[in-house]
Amino acid sequence: MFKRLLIANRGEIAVRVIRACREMGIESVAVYSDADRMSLHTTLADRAVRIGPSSAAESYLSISAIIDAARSSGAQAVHPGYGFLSENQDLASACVDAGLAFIGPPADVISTMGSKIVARRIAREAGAPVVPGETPVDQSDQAIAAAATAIGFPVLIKPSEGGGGIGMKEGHAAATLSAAIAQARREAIAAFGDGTLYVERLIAAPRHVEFQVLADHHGQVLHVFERECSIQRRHQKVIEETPSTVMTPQLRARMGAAAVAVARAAGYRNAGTVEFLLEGTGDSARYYFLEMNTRLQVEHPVTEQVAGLDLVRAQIRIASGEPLPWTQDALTQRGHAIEARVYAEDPISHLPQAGPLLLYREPSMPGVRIDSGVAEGSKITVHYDPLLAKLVAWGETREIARRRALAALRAFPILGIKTNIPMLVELLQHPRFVDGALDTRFLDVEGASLAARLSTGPTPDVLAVAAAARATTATPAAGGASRDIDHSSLDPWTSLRGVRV
Amino acid sequence: MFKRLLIANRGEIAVRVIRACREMGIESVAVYSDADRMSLHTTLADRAVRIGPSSAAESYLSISAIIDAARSSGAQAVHPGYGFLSENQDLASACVDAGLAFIGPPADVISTMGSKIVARRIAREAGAPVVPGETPVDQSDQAIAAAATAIGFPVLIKPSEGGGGIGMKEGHAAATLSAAIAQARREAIAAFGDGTLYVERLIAAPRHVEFQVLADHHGQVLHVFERECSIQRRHQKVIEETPSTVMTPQLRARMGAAAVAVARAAGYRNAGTVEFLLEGTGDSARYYFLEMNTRLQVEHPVTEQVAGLDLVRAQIRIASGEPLPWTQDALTQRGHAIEARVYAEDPISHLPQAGPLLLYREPSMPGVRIDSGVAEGSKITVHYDPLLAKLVAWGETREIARRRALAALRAFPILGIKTNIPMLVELLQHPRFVDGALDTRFLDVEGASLAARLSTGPTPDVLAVAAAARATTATPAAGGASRDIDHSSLDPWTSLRGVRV
Amino acid sequence: MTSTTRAWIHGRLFGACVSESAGDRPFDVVPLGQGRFQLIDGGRRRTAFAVVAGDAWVFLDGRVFVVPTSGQTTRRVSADDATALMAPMPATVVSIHVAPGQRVDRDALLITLEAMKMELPIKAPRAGRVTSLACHAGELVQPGVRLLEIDYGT
Amino acid sequence: MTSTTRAWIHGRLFGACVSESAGDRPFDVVPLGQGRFQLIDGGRRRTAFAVVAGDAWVFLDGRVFVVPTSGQTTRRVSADDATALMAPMPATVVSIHVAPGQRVDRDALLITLEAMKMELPIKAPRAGRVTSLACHAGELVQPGVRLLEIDYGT
Repeated sequence: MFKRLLIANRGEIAVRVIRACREMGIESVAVYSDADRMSLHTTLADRAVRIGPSSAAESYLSISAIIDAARSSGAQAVHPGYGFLSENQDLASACVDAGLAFIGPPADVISTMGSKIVARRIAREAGAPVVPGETPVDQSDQAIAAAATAIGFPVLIKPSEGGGGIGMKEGHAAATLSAAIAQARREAIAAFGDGTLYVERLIAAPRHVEFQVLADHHGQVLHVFERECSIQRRHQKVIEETPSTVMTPQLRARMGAAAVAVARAAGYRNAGTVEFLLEGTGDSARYYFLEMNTRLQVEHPVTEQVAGLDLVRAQIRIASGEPLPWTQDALTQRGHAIEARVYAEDPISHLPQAGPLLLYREPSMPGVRIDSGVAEGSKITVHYDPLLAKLVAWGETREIARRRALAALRAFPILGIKTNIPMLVELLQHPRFVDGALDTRFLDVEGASLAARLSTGPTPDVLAVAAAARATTATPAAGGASRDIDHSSLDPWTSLRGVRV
Repeated sequence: MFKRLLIANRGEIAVRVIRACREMGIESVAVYSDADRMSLHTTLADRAVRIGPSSAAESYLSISAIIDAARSSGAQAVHPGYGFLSENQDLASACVDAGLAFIGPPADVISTMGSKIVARRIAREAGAPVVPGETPVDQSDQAIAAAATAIGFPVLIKPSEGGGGIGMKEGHAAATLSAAIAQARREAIAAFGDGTLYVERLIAAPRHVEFQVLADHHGQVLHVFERECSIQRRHQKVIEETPSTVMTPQLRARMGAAAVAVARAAGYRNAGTVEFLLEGTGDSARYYFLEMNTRLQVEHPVTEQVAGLDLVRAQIRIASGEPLPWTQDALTQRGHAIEARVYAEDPISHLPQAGPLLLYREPSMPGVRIDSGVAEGSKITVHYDPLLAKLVAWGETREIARRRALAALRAFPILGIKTNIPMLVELLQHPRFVDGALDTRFLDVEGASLAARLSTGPTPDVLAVAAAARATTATPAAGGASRDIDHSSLDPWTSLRGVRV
Repeated sequence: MTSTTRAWIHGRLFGACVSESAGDRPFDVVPLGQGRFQLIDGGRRRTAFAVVAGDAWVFLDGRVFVVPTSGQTTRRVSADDATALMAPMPATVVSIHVAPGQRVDRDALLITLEAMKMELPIKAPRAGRVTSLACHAGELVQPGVRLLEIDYGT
Repeated sequence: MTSTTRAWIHGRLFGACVSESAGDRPFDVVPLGQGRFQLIDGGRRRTAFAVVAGDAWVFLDGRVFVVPTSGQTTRRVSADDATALMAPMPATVVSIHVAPGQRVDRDALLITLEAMKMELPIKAPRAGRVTSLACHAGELVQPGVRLLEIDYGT
């Protein structure tokens, strides 16, 4: 096992890996930019190395800075976390060149699965269904319309080289397709300098269901069940859960086997996730391979809570050459877990927020786990993504987990910057969420009604608390102890002393 | 299901029940003495009723005050927690008389199992072994010696009416027994006004292993596996865990069946615990019924973490008349859980401590659960027992759980009063604990060496932090934010400005 | 309708004008230290959290409110004409889509900012004419500073 | 041997005399707010917690130390002759086992107190003669107040 491990990341995932190292007796080395000089992950690690200025491009995205830090600190392994360089094959290669273990798949597998086209081919050859589609060789409007008709309407027309939803147009009939083709082509040229279009079947209201896989260096590949991540806004996941409310044992077995087959075909190692779109319900639901994420997912804790294992520990053990300690049959699901991502963002406008956490108190209650990268007094900056913490509630049933998540969010005060907690509280009570009737358009459809519920102003009880805070606290901004009333600061409240009401 | 439930207790267990109520949609009613006017349990409940002055005898031990509070608040059920009136049959009767559901067994069962002699008889008749022993009718020295010889040496001679270890004497051979008999008789008369002696076989180095049982009102009785609680000081448990390190599937099945048989024979309802002494290891280990606790145990969370269910929720559901939602075969154990009790006590002298929690920060990390009755700023008083919090670590294996508990205790700062955390940290690293080589005399034998490891003074690193605290914090006592240095308060540290070293 | 919200705080009764109807019983608010407050409303108890940093931030039942020092009106969540033309947070100007003198419709895209890996569009709150620009592409802009001026009257 | 412990605090170097050997490199102590401190010792980082309430309380690696204001000696854990005759906490006097004038051996039980459901024995730290009693059975006594006087010289 490694003696010292460097974490090439920041925030909650760096803290998560540091904690795993501590439990395993491995010394942890954090890296930090100037903005993170005293951030939680920097202060919690056993050692820490500065890797550059605040800009991510010059710090957390700098392969040379990461490798230098690993060398100078005497680390034997590098954990990339998620985001940043976690799916960058050059970091994986550079680690190997420097004699460091990269905690993830080999560089060529990252490269292979990073190409959507190659990944799709591998999946199809491994027997995993993909969304029917093609890039017509003949890119004339007629040929594209013919391809659409062959695939079957409705279809999605999108730039072949694209991503992020840009230039994606729906087509619902051959007769009305030419406008969509023209617009998609125009946007493809504008955004990517290439007007080549791809046509695929439009899955109207799919669920996002992904399978966690683990592969060791001894030939064992297994899956650790599914996660449903249909609640997302612009491809940013907000709520994840496991099991999926539409999963059946038979469907799970088929999809799990498909995920394992894809990982095997790709020569996968370590932890990864095979994402599917799921259409329909029950044993006959159709699933389509979407892509493979060659790293730990943000939402890995729901799997850990329900499967009763530690994925980060498993990653480190796999990377050190140990065989997986489980067989597929030994893995079981127990209960239900729901993760709510707490973002520093306005709950209505969804604009990211920066500022100090004047008050930040994590709820502590049975069945609730908080993975966080901040503490009271932390300053949230504009430099990195706005994820503050992940609240994971486990329960014997989905309904218990849901109520527990709700109770925990209502006991998770964060003041000083706005967070999406008020939106999460409404979301967890939405009738469709309660029923588990989810699809990836949930927030597109329901977002406005959720926001409307948040647009009311402070009620009298809130004003009473505000007045009490003003009246009693000398330095409340720092969460200090209450003091005697400063009678000079009672404005705007008027003393009604002697007036009984 | 109940609409409103009163919790006849305080501290962490009251908080635990309030949280369960909140998740179940039941309104919670706290009761409080004057000392607890703004304690955590009082402030967290939906409603709260004052039941008397700070003295427990006039508040938490007053049946009439509890019943009055339940009546005036419109509660439909009373949860007694543990300690206080939880095993008092008069509270159970008074609840029934007042038309309130008592969340526990019927009054007559409390009474029956509260008598050690009757409980022992019920256990024996139900087929559960008891420690061989008797109260000789002829109380002459000769008859007692004969009884001891018949039982088999070593024996324990103790007052028939006694308790709490008073007047207990060991006897190792018939020839040397008369001095022990005389001394035990003298102490029995002095302490209880009755010199009648009881002779039983001395179990030299037993483990304390108890089984959780659940019984509904529809005839189902099941057990939720064992807890080992051998780490105790003067019958006060300090560390509990499940599974027990000596348990085998075969032994568990036998002991579990014995626990269920005792509960059935007693007409038991709701959650209870059957305590055994365990002698030896492996399938052939011998177990002896000790007593039955007719209430929730302090250490119930280790069972919850490993069995994946909620015992407080189960208690409330049983009391409301619902059948148990599980069968014995559906219950499974997963992983290992260790509970460390955090007491307000000097870690060396074990004297209970009173004072303010100037700083109190619960660790938050995967696999760690904190059940607590206090918050930063709480004042610990002399009126009640010194349990502050329970730290429960779960892991895939015992070793992972142990390391996790250790990491969590090292990240659980409590300042302002002394706690036993430093002792727990040493205990969890003791080679015998690491090996699971436990018995109920563990702390008697190892306590001194643990204390010796704590008697060293502050090291230079600690002094450096103390100096920094003095130099930087205006109101650190309240955990306030750091301020600029107050240069007038730097004593005793001398500024070495300009001196590079 | 303007009425008075009343609360007992440290044994003294306080009142404040609020622009909605309040109950006829005062709240009891007990400071518990560390920014925790017990709010008692009739028999019902809740725990709130609050800090004062210029405005008062209050957390209650999973909602957060920013109560301005004036106390009598609450901060609007929707942007008004002035704040609509400011960066909501420190951000980088990616591109400017208008020029001085240009007429713009309501919701026209004026400026694109980037912060925290997200693009933030600055749109015209109402129709008008751009009179001046106060930023340039690539500039790091701070919240509270107007990025451009629009004359809505013409 | 007396030596100096040194630490960088807020960019200034401080030193204190301690009665054991200290390393030859100063610690770097960075206040993080809310009583949290980063302690950097060579390359190794640890998080400590501390508050000052007269004495400084410090939590580090699961141990707690009370560093008195004088800073140069640490509070002894074992009771000295004076504090041995005081209640360690507010407590009720259950019984008094000695009378003025009585000679007592070392460890003789003098007074039994009760607090938090536990009996607390007050024992003689050394042999001596009881000169006076300053409490009576049933009295609630406070810490820091001598319960009786013993003359150890006779």
